[in-house]
Amino acid sequence: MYNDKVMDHFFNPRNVGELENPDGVGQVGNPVCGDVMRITLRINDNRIEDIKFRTFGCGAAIATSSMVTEMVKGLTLEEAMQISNKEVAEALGGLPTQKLHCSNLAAEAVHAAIKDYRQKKGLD
Amino acid sequence: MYNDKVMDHFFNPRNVGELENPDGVGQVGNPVCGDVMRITLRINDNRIEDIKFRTFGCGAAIATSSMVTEMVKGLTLEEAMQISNKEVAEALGGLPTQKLHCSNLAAEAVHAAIKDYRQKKGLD
Amino acid sequence: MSSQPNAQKLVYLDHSATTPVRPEVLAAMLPYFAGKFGNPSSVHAWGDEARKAIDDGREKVSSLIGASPDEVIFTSGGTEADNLAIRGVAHARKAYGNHLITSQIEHHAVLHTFEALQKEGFRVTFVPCDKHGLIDPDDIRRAITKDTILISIMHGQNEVGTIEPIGEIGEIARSHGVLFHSDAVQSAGKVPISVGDLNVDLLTLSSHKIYGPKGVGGLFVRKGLRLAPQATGGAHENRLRAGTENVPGIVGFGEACRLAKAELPEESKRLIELRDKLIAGFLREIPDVDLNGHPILRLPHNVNISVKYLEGEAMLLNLDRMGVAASSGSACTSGSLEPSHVLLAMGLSHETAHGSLRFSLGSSNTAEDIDYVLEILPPIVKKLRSMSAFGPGSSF
Amino acid sequence: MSSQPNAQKLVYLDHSATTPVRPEVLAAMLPYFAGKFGNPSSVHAWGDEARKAIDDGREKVSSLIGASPDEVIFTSGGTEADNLAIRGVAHARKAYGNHLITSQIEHHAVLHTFEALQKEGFRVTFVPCDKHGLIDPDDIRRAITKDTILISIMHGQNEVGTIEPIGEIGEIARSHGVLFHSDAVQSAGKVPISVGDLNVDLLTLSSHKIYGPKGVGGLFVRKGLRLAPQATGGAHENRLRAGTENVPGIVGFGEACRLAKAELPEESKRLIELRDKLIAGFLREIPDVDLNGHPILRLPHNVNISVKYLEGEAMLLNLDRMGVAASSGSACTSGSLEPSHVLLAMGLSHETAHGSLRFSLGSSNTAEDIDYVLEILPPIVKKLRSMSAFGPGSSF
Ligand SMILES: Cc1ncc(COP(=O)(O)O)c(C=O)c1O
Ligand SMILES: Cc1ncc(COP(=O)(O)O)c(C=O)c1O
Repeated sequence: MYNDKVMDHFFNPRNVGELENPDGVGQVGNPVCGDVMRITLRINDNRIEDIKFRTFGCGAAIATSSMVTEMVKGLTLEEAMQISNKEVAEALGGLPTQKLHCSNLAAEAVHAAIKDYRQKKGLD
Repeated sequence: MYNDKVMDHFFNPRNVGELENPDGVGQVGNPVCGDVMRITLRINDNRIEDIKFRTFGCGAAIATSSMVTEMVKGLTLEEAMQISNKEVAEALGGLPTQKLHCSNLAAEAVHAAIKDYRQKKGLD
Repeated sequence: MSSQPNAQKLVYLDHSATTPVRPEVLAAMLPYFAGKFGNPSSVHAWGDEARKAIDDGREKVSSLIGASPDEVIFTSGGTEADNLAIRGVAHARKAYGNHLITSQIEHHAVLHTFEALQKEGFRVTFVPCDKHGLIDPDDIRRAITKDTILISIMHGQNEVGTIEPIGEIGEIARSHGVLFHSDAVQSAGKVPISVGDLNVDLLTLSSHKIYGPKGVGGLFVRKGLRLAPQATGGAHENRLRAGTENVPGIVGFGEACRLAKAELPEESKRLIELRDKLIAGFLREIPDVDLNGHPILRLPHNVNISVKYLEGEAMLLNLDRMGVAASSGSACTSGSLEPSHVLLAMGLSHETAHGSLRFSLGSSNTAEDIDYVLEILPPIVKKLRSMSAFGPGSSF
Repeated sequence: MSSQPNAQKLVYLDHSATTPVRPEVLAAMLPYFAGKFGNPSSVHAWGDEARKAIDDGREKVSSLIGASPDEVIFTSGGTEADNLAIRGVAHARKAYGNHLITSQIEHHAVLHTFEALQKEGFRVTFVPCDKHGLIDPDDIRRAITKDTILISIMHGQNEVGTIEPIGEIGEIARSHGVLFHSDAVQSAGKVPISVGDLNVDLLTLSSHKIYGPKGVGGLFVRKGLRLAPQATGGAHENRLRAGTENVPGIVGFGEACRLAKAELPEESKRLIELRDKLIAGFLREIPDVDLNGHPILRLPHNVNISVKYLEGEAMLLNLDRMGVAASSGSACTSGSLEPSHVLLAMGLSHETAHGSLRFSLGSSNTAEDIDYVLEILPPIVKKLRSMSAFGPGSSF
């Protein structure tokens, strides 16, 4: 069902966990659909210095979460806001059609965490 | 489909043909349904002395024709009139259900030949 | 095959009824019964393996008819595919019209399905055929009304072998914006078929007629066409046909299609030679015999004759005793009262229709088989005619 | 089975999805692919042989459920049998009433068929179940009106294994003069079934769930009961189901039934032991796990658990990598959005339903298989929970 890259990120997920005292926290998804992702960020100098995720969900949900953490680490907040769910799926070499909707929310979780950071800082 | 006795009468039919100058002729059936039987009789002293059949039809039609000629040969006309299609089928050890209707008319052909004889003689 | 005491030879000439599974096909199927037995819907290695197998089968089946794999739906056979195509279109598009067109000489799977739709309130035109079993595209054109939503005309006639002008009818259907289904159960693998050239929207296939296993068939459904599913349940076959997929069956069907495609040009030439030898022999050796079906536009494997003054089953039983398998259009072989609706539509009398025999050739048949049949049928006919109530002189 | 690099062992625990064909069954089928390949409708030796084979299959299938052979109709599988039973009764008897009763926890083949009938204008009552998946016969009794023409309640629930009180419901149906159908796809061959004792009028069976081939199923239709056929065509299967019979499939199904019947008492005892060992092990080894389904009224081969804070597919993928095949009630495995309608009907939250796993046991499983699963699942759960957004403390 999944390609090797997805399987690699699923079985060896990068940046799993939760940062202590994070600068931003984003949670998206809906337990009804079976996919919830929580991203915690450490921001330094307008860049994502560190990022961790925790995900309740299927293989695609976990793999996209892992993938997005690799993609945005080191980016400026503006750059990270440009990354879309679609690009995450592409970076993984594609996902099965039925997984493109509810299981592919990782970029949104990052965006939510950045918004949370900006809100807390009064930047929004 | 057919039992051995039916097959025997079909492959080795008794009394096939047509009597010359018969005392009675009976033809029943309908070419539309695929079964037509013609019986010719020689009557002597109110008894069936000889009988022959010709049949256009399926295995059951030919086997019942052959069977009935054996059953009625030597019988009085009254006795022969008592023989039913059902008894012919029973004498053959049974026929497949779908063959019990149109293909099982041999007794009727005998009755028709007897009636023909009686009519010609002015007995009816 | 149970032994036939009087047979010097066993000659199977009923390939239009069914065919043996080819050794290559059985070999392809075997791993999927016990080793690779997974359910294609399952999320594990057994399931993946089964899913790949049916994807591969779909690829091979679609390739036989020039379709793309996602245009093929697997069913349990030709009958189910015919039902799904016809009921599926009628039910999905009844808002657009309630008129349907088919012919008088379709297989019962098509004919009885249209009759069932008549009872539901659809209006159905059954176009006739000529004495060779050929349908006139102009009859179809004239039958089309603004309410017409479906035309269904078979590709190759199963009893008399006539090949219908499907390409022409397809153009007419297309130009009138009417969906077009064709039952190609008897033609597929025997004559080249391209769903593109034929302008068909739906096409029926059956595995067991082309040396694949029984219990599996296929329906070509042109991309974008929506059907009302007839069996509901799980989300199998693009939600068009619920039920756990017959994985070994689909694998076998695929392999049968692949082989049929590869061998078609040579095999059809070979069958045509045998066919014509058999037809010429019958006409030469047996008096009062007619060929049924079209003399030229004819399936390579079909021979159908009427043997006057005789009924079909009686001949079949005699042939069977001599080891020869054939079939007949007589009512007696089907348990109904009327003989073949196809022969009657072609204008044959009931008596003559009752006396029809079909010999359908296949891969195992040789010239010796033909010689054997030509040797044994004439005396059978002679013997049965000697006991028939009819004859050249009769009121028949 | 494709190799699983990390697996020390291959353990198939998805027998409710499908089973391998038993060697004895395959052996019984093999002669019917290429040697004895005739069409049962044909009038010749090949046809006779095939006819005898399906008669023999019918005898064996009917014997498993205490029916007489002429009460069994062969279909392409459980789904088609469910459709034929339910649509067949609804369409044949709509003059007598338009109310139908079923449950909320039926298989999709039943549930979606009732939903299709709703769209046709029938009124359908979907009775609920309790937290163990058990249906209350009193709910059925109360749902019956003078317009009720059919009740359909499954025998053994396919996801959670609960065995429903079919005998009691059958009595209620009988006493109200309402026809009663039961889907026994998961129960047949696993627990004794007698159509006489159960008072059912229609009962669905599927071959591939009991070590028979895919592509064949059966419907018990009580003598004298008339159904509207759903596929029209040739006069096969007592005119109830058109299409050339899947002869090897029917032979295999028959043999599978014969073996299931002979081995049932011992095999079900063995499975119950393994089942209870697996359930006890899960509850002991993994925190925050619940058993789904009835603790006692339970199919011998079914284990279903909810693993809190986790989603099913993620666990399945990990199990698969370790060579273990199971299934899940999570929506993610089915491509829909909602998790199992059965678990939701039992009152589970969406999150908990997403985290359900089904292990269905079968003939190949041993105590060592159970030990292996009990060894590998706890660390998988631990690992996945360590990355889950939820946990004992979460707002979950
Ligand atoms: C033209 C045609 N259509 C449909 C069918 C039915 O196919 P199946 O036997 O696979 O149901 C047949 C064969 O009986 C056929 O010859
Ligand atoms: C309870 C139940 N009914 C019906 C079916 C459908 O049977 P089949 O797969 O033979 O179509 C299944 C299996 O998927 C089942 O478990």
